[in-house]
Amino acid sequence: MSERTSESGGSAVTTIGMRVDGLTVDLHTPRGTVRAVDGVSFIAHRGRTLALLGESGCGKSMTAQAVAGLLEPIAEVTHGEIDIDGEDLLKVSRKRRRQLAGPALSIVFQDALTALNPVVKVGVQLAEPYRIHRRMSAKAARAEAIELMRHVGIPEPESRADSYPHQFSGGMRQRLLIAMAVALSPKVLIADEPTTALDVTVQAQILALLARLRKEHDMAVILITHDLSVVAEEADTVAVMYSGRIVETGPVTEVFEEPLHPYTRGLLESVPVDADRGAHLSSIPGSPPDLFSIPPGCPYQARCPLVMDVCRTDRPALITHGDRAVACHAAEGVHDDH
Amino acid sequence: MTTAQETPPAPEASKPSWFRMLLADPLAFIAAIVLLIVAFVAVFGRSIAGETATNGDLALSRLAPFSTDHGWQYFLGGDLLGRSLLGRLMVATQTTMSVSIPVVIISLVIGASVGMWAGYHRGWRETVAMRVADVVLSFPSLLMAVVVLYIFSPSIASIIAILAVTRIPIYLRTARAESAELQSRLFVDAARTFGTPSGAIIRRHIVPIVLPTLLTVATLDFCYVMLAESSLSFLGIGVQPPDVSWGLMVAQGRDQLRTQWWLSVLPGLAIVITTVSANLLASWARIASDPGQRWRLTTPRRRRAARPTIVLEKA
Amino acid sequence: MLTFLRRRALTSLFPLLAVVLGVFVLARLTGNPASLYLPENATAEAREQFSAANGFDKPIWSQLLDYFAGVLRLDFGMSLRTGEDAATMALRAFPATLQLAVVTMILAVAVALVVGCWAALRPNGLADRVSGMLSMTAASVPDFWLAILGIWVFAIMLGVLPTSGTDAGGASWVLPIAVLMIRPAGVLTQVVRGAMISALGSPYVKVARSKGASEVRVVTRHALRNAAPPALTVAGDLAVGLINGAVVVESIFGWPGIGKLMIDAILQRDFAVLQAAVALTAISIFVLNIAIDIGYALLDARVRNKAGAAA
Amino acid sequence: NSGADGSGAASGTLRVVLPQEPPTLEPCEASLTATGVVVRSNITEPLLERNPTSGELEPKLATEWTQSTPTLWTFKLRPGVKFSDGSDFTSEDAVAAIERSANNTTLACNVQGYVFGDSGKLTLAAPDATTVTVTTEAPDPLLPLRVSFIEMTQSAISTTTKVREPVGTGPYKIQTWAAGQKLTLATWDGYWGEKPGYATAEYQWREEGTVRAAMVVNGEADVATNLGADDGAGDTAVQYPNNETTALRFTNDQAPLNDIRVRQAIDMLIDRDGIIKSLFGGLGKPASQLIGPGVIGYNEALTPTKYDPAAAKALVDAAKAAGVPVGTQFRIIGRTSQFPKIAESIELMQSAFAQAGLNAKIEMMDTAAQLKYQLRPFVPDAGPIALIVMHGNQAGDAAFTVGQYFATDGAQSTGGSADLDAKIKAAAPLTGAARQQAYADVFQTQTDAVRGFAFLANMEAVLARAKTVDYTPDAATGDEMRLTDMKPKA
Amino acid sequence: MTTDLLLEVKDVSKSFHVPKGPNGNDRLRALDGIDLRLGKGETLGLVGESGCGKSTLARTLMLLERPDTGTVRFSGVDPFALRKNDLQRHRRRVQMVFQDPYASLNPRLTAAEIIAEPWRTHKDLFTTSRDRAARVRELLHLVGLRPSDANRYPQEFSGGQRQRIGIARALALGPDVVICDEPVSALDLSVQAQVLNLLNDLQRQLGVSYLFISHDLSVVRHVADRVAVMYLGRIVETGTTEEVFGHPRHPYTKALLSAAPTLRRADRDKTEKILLKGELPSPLDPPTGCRFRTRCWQATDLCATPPPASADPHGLGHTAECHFPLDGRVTAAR
Ligand SMILES: Nc1ncnc2c1ncn2[C@@H]1O[C@H](COP(=O)(O)OP(=O)(O)OP(=O)(O)O)[C@@H](O)[C@H]1O
Ligand SMILES: Nc1ncnc2c1ncn2[C@@H]1O[C@H](COP(=O)(O)OP(=O)(O)OP(=O)(O)O)[C@@H](O)[C@H]1O
Ligand SMILES: [Mg+2]
Ligand SMILES: [Mg+2]
Ligand code: NI
Repeated sequence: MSERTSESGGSAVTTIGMRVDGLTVDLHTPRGTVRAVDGVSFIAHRGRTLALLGESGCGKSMTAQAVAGLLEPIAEVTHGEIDIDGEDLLKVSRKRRRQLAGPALSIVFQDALTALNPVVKVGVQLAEPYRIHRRMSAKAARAEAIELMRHVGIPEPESRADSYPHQFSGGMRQRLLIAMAVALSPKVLIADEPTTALDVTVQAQILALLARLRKEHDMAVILITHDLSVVAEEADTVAVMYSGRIVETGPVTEVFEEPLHPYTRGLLESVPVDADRGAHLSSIPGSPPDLFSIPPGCPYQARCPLVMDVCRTDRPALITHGDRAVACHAAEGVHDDH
Repeated sequence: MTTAQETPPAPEASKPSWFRMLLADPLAFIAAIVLLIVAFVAVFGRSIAGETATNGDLALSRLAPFSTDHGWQYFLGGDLLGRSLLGRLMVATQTTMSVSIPVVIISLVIGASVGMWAGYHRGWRETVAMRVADVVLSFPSLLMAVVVLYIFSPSIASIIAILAVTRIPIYLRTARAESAELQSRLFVDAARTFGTPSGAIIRRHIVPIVLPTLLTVATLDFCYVMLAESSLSFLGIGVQPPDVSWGLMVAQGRDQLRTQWWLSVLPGLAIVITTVSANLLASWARIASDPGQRWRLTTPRRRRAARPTIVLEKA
Repeated sequence: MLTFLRRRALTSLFPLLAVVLGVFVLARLTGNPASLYLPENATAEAREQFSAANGFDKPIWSQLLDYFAGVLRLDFGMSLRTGEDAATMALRAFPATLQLAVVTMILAVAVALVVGCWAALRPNGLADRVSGMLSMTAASVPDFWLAILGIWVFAIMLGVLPTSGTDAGGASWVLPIAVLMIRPAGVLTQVVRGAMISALGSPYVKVARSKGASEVRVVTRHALRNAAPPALTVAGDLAVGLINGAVVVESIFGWPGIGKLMIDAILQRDFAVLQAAVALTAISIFVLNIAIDIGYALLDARVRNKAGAAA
Repeated sequence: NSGADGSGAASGTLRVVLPQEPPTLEPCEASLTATGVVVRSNITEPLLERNPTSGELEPKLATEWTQSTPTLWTFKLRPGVKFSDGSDFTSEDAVAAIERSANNTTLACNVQGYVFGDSGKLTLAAPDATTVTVTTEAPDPLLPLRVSFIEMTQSAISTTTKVREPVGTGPYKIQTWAAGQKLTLATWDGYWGEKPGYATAEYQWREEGTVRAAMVVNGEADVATNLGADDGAGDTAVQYPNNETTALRFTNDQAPLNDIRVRQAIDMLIDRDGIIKSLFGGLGKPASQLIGPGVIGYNEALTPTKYDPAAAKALVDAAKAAGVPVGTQFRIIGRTSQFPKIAESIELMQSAFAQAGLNAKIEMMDTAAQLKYQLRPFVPDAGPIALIVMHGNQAGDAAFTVGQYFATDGAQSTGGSADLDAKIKAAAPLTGAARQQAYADVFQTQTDAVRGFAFLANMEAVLARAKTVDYTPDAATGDEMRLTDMKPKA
Repeated sequence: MTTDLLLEVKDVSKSFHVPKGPNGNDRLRALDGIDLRLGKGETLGLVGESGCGKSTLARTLMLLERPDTGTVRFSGVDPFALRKNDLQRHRRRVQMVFQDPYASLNPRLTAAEIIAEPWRTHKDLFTTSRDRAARVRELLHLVGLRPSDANRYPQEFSGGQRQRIGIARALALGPDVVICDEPVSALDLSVQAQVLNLLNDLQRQLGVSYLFISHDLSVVRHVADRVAVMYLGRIVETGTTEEVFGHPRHPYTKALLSAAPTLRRADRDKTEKILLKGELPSPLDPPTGCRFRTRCWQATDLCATPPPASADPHGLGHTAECHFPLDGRVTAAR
């Protein structure tokens, strides 16, 4: 891929926000060391949304935390490169890493209630990025924080700045978290399931907010979710993860219209559709493999309707084809047709 | 019909074994050995120690330690009555344990049952139980000790009774807090929907979950009880001779601290070593039984001291 | 907040009364103090006279009524032993213990915070292990023994501190406080360490790190305040426990406090003094509990809002 | 205040550390050790006082006293004596003081019961400013001795409540009393007698003997009393007899203690020399009777029983053969910290008893609980008991011992016999050598025929004394520590 | 539709005592005059935003909460009036599947013990342990688990498998009605389909009725015969699934439908999303009159007065509580 790339349909030229290459995370668990993220690579363009899609436990959050440098001690990044503006986040000094946290890269967590410090006023929490990175006075930072709150649509920000997180509703809390993350106009924003805990009406508000901020700040947004519909509506490109690996990537419209990987296809088919009420849904049998007993070959082999002998022995590589890429032995033929 | 699940069962064999996890923490391993020795001595000490532990020879009064001239029993020296200190320590182990263990068990059982009952039912039962616990906690336990020892004659049973009463609130509070939380859990609600009576719910669902926490508290409390018993001895209302406990030995030997230091230092050391071992083992058990913490015992040592964040330094 | 305090005060009033009542009844179970206060060969009439003079001959409920009637007039009765007003004696002894307890707790908390945080930053690291062992040992040494050892080492062998008493200024505080604080400091260190470890693992700490906050900032601004409540609870219990510890330290160091007054009153069956002293400590425990609740509320706004909730 | 430099004496302050704070300084409570040791002869003074060494009564505020009739005693007061507030000491004051201490039952002073308990009401008069007459209901040869226990106070002093801080005629007056911390006495100019060696005296109190000793060793105090041998007074230690005798008192009517062979055996099983040497660190002498030498009535002929386990075993076996249930359990009751190493001493005895086939159980109690066993009315149905008693005869006359401990109905007696009661009664009115002889006989009879006691030791204690102080403790030091006897060393 | 009425809920209200809110109010009205009916073999879907009272209603039906006012009748009997044996017999008829498959199973019990737990209270159902073991095996098979799973602990199962255990437990007493409180919202898409299929199959086999609670519109649409939409403790719209989804009459229902993301971007691009203003009001002080008026785009002053009783203009059992009910055709017009 080139430094500059053109969007599938349009002609707009976009800048690369972040490039992740071969990211591998090992977990040192009591039962032994396992690979939770296995050679994940993707590129996030500024002003665009990249969706990381996958079922619970497939390693989405682990990837996000590895990128943000927030892994638990149990986890260790063993390979990979995370490149933002020519700097490899995994190689820079601890101090430099801190300097980049905020202006270059920031993250929004799934559970807004626990991600906000329960005992610190939200105004103070929102002011922190300015205090840390711009060394502003408490007063000036507070003013910025209030501006920020207004920016994300919190009514009466002056008085609400002195409230505590529990005094906000779930949607408001999520707005606060997002506000904190975009405070320093980061180049890359990782949003780890920002709406999973929210109601549909609130989810719609938050997603709209994210989209607005993305445009205003020209951020590369990495949206982590397991909701196909959200991906369909919000993302430009999608990377489908399964068992710690990316099994398929591509522009959302194309991937959803014509999924190449049987897993993606399975997922799309299990969505209940209005038409056939009460009908048998087609579902993916079984559940994802335990990290400790990932079979050799393709991790999806046990659930795959197209499983072949080669799937049990050889691990399919992620093969790029134009905008899209897929890791499946059975899809290789499809690729050729494509 | 829907398809049966294909997931292979979790490999049992790869679950970390307790013994391996114990080996992984050398301090806890040593602590376990120490406690085993203490337990052994508590059971068999009296017979091993022999005559010299109970019948002294005034000629050997205040014999200095670390010499085997008078037999191994006198390796740690002799006390004022010329009894072997080592033997006394061994005999005292039994008394010390037969005070502290029953205290811990009694207060655990009473405190835990009341606490779980109060926490499960909430409402006035909870309020009353907590206020009673407050009363016991703000009561001068020494007064209680004097009263009990006045009304009943001073005996190990009375000491156990006093100490147990003063420790009940500790378990009561913990058990209440945990069961108040558990009673709102869904699986308890589920049991309610079958019409299960509250006693059965507490037995089946609350007890098994609260117990591990309570046992950890109990281990830590063990240390407190030994100290409290020695404080009672300091005031002269603890274990009564000819019974002997570590606490009593420390208390009686304090006058000789400057001349025959071993009379109080060695039993004091016994208390410290035992309680530190119990604490070490308890904190190990807490980690080992918590799936979220277990990695500390199973990850290679090199990684354990790592910072909570993974930040790779410039090579 | 105010309704909360009022509520808390009301629910705590019951234990307060129960303690005073309990002490009254229990004390009387320890027998008539006539033989302690009358000469060895006092006659039966003298004994009866003594009992009547002090009201010990009345049924216990009537004694109790008299007592509470007195308490309402702030009259706690006379000391059998010194003939002084019992409340005066208790109030006179109280400040010494209070000062000792306050300084002890402040120092213990300070030590625990520093050591606990330090240990929590690298769980299972060398610092953690060493401080863990030390704090466990500290928590398991008998205090009276430590007191005598301290006198021997620091006063006699090294000659740097006075053996006891209160008149050598700051130096007289060193040993009593060191002895008193060692157990609370040990226990608290462990609590702070545990609470800090869990606070440091929570999502908001991750968020703070993701904002580029330094370790110091993460610990002081974010983790510590969240780790404080459990430490506060335990510190409260330990402070209550200091009353018991004070007995030993006060009698060894000749510190004129309420712990010593109380144990003397118990041993001398000086009921009025005992009751006054217990009432005073119960009130201070009551105040302490409320202070802890206020501390909770200050530390954590969630508690403030829950304030009015049913207990 | 002088700290660790030990220059207390030079500044004219004597620092004394006591085991406990005086609960009150009320003079009529001076027979309480904690009060008397501070008050007596320092703040207030009696009319006359007993020389602890010679046993003779010596003049103090009275210059002479005579028994005008068998029931009338006349005391001549020292002229020119003033109270520390400047007022004169007159016969009216003396009458009021004696009346208050000896006759006043509302106040129930300790002295009243202790010294005057069995001597009926006194009738007092003050014929002139320097004369006091005392009329007794029955002839009382001991009246002057009894009066020596009464501290003189002002006539204006309350007769209904006790005073905490009295005004007396002694060399010192109370300067400050910071309750719980320190009591300071200061000399005053108008004292009638010899000027004391120190301008001020400071009392402090520490419960632990080791701490008291450490304070003297460390230069924080000049004198510390009531130390044990192990308390570490080092070269500041001075040994002194403290007037106390320890013993086991038997309930003579309860099996197995109702058999005199068993009681004799117990007596033989006490290793007095061993206890004194190994436990008391050499402090004390084996005792043969309940009083020490120097007290009127002390029987020189009695000797401490020899430790003889074999003979004791033989006695026990003999008793057993005669059908005595020697295996029945009896209790050894002791009072916690009554004297140093009491628990260890009892333990040693108990183990010796066990080896001889007796079954003893140790019970240590606090003072209040133990007193129920020591004083009448005794705990009913308490079973066989060997109670550890410690008796101090401060008055120096056996009358103060035998009536209480040996008479069948004595306040602290659980034995006795009709014969012994008669002898005790007969001895009371006697004087001089006859008195000595009669009481010596009482002790002999008690030991031979009744044996309600097994005596342990005439106790001694250690006093720590800074090098700068010149003072020799005597038998009375524990009860009455005269500051005037203490002088700075040159 | 409701030929054989099994469950009837009339005007049920429930409020909780809570800490005082900003307005000094300490009664939280979780349910406010709920009316519901459930027929035999029918599935009633209940949708609504978080906190609107869905679980409270479920818990009330399970007798875990006692309503303040109103009546609940199962086959004409008020279960709250039942005592002892009658009550136990009633409990067998109504069972519940819980929202959270992780929290609703005791981690210390094996799957078999969990499924057999109801019989420890209802001892007369299976008297011998052999019978019980056999029935546990049957139930395991019924919900698509293997007999060998019987002795495994909940944490050894995946979320979907756990939910199957929960369902098996609910079936252990042979109920007529199963109340499913968000049975699939904690599950992944691929697993969700498995569980929905299972519930569907069971209904066909056993003829049970479901009260199916969910906040996921597509799921409700898939399983329910009739739908009730709940907002702030009230049912604002009911009707057959086709009616409600096809022609929503309450503005809230419409907003809900429009806010839900769909897979078909093509559809989406045509219809504009209705982005509601503001948040769900606090149930501590709900708006007067129509509860939705604070967020409704067509609210007028009239809406501050209580909304009219549900009207059913087309006689299709499609009711909505609104002053200005939307015409079914409005959707197409927009
Ligand atoms: N502390 C841990 N110990 C053991 N395994 C862990 C730990 N933390 C995460 N894992 C495992 O790592 C894998 C990846 O987890 P991750 O949190 O990235 O999943 P996710 O895709 O974000 O899932 P979700 O959608 O549920 O958030 C999971 O299989 C999880 O079980
Ligand atoms: N025991 C209780 N005490 C106080 N308030 C309660 C209690 N139970 C529920 N509530 C409140 O009642 C309201 C309705 O709660 P309920 O759990 O029924 O909502 P729900 O619709 O099930 O929400 P969700 O979709 O989040 O499960 C909420 O505001 C909740 O806070
Ligand atoms: Mg995640
Ligand atoms: Mg719910
Ligand atoms: Ni099927």
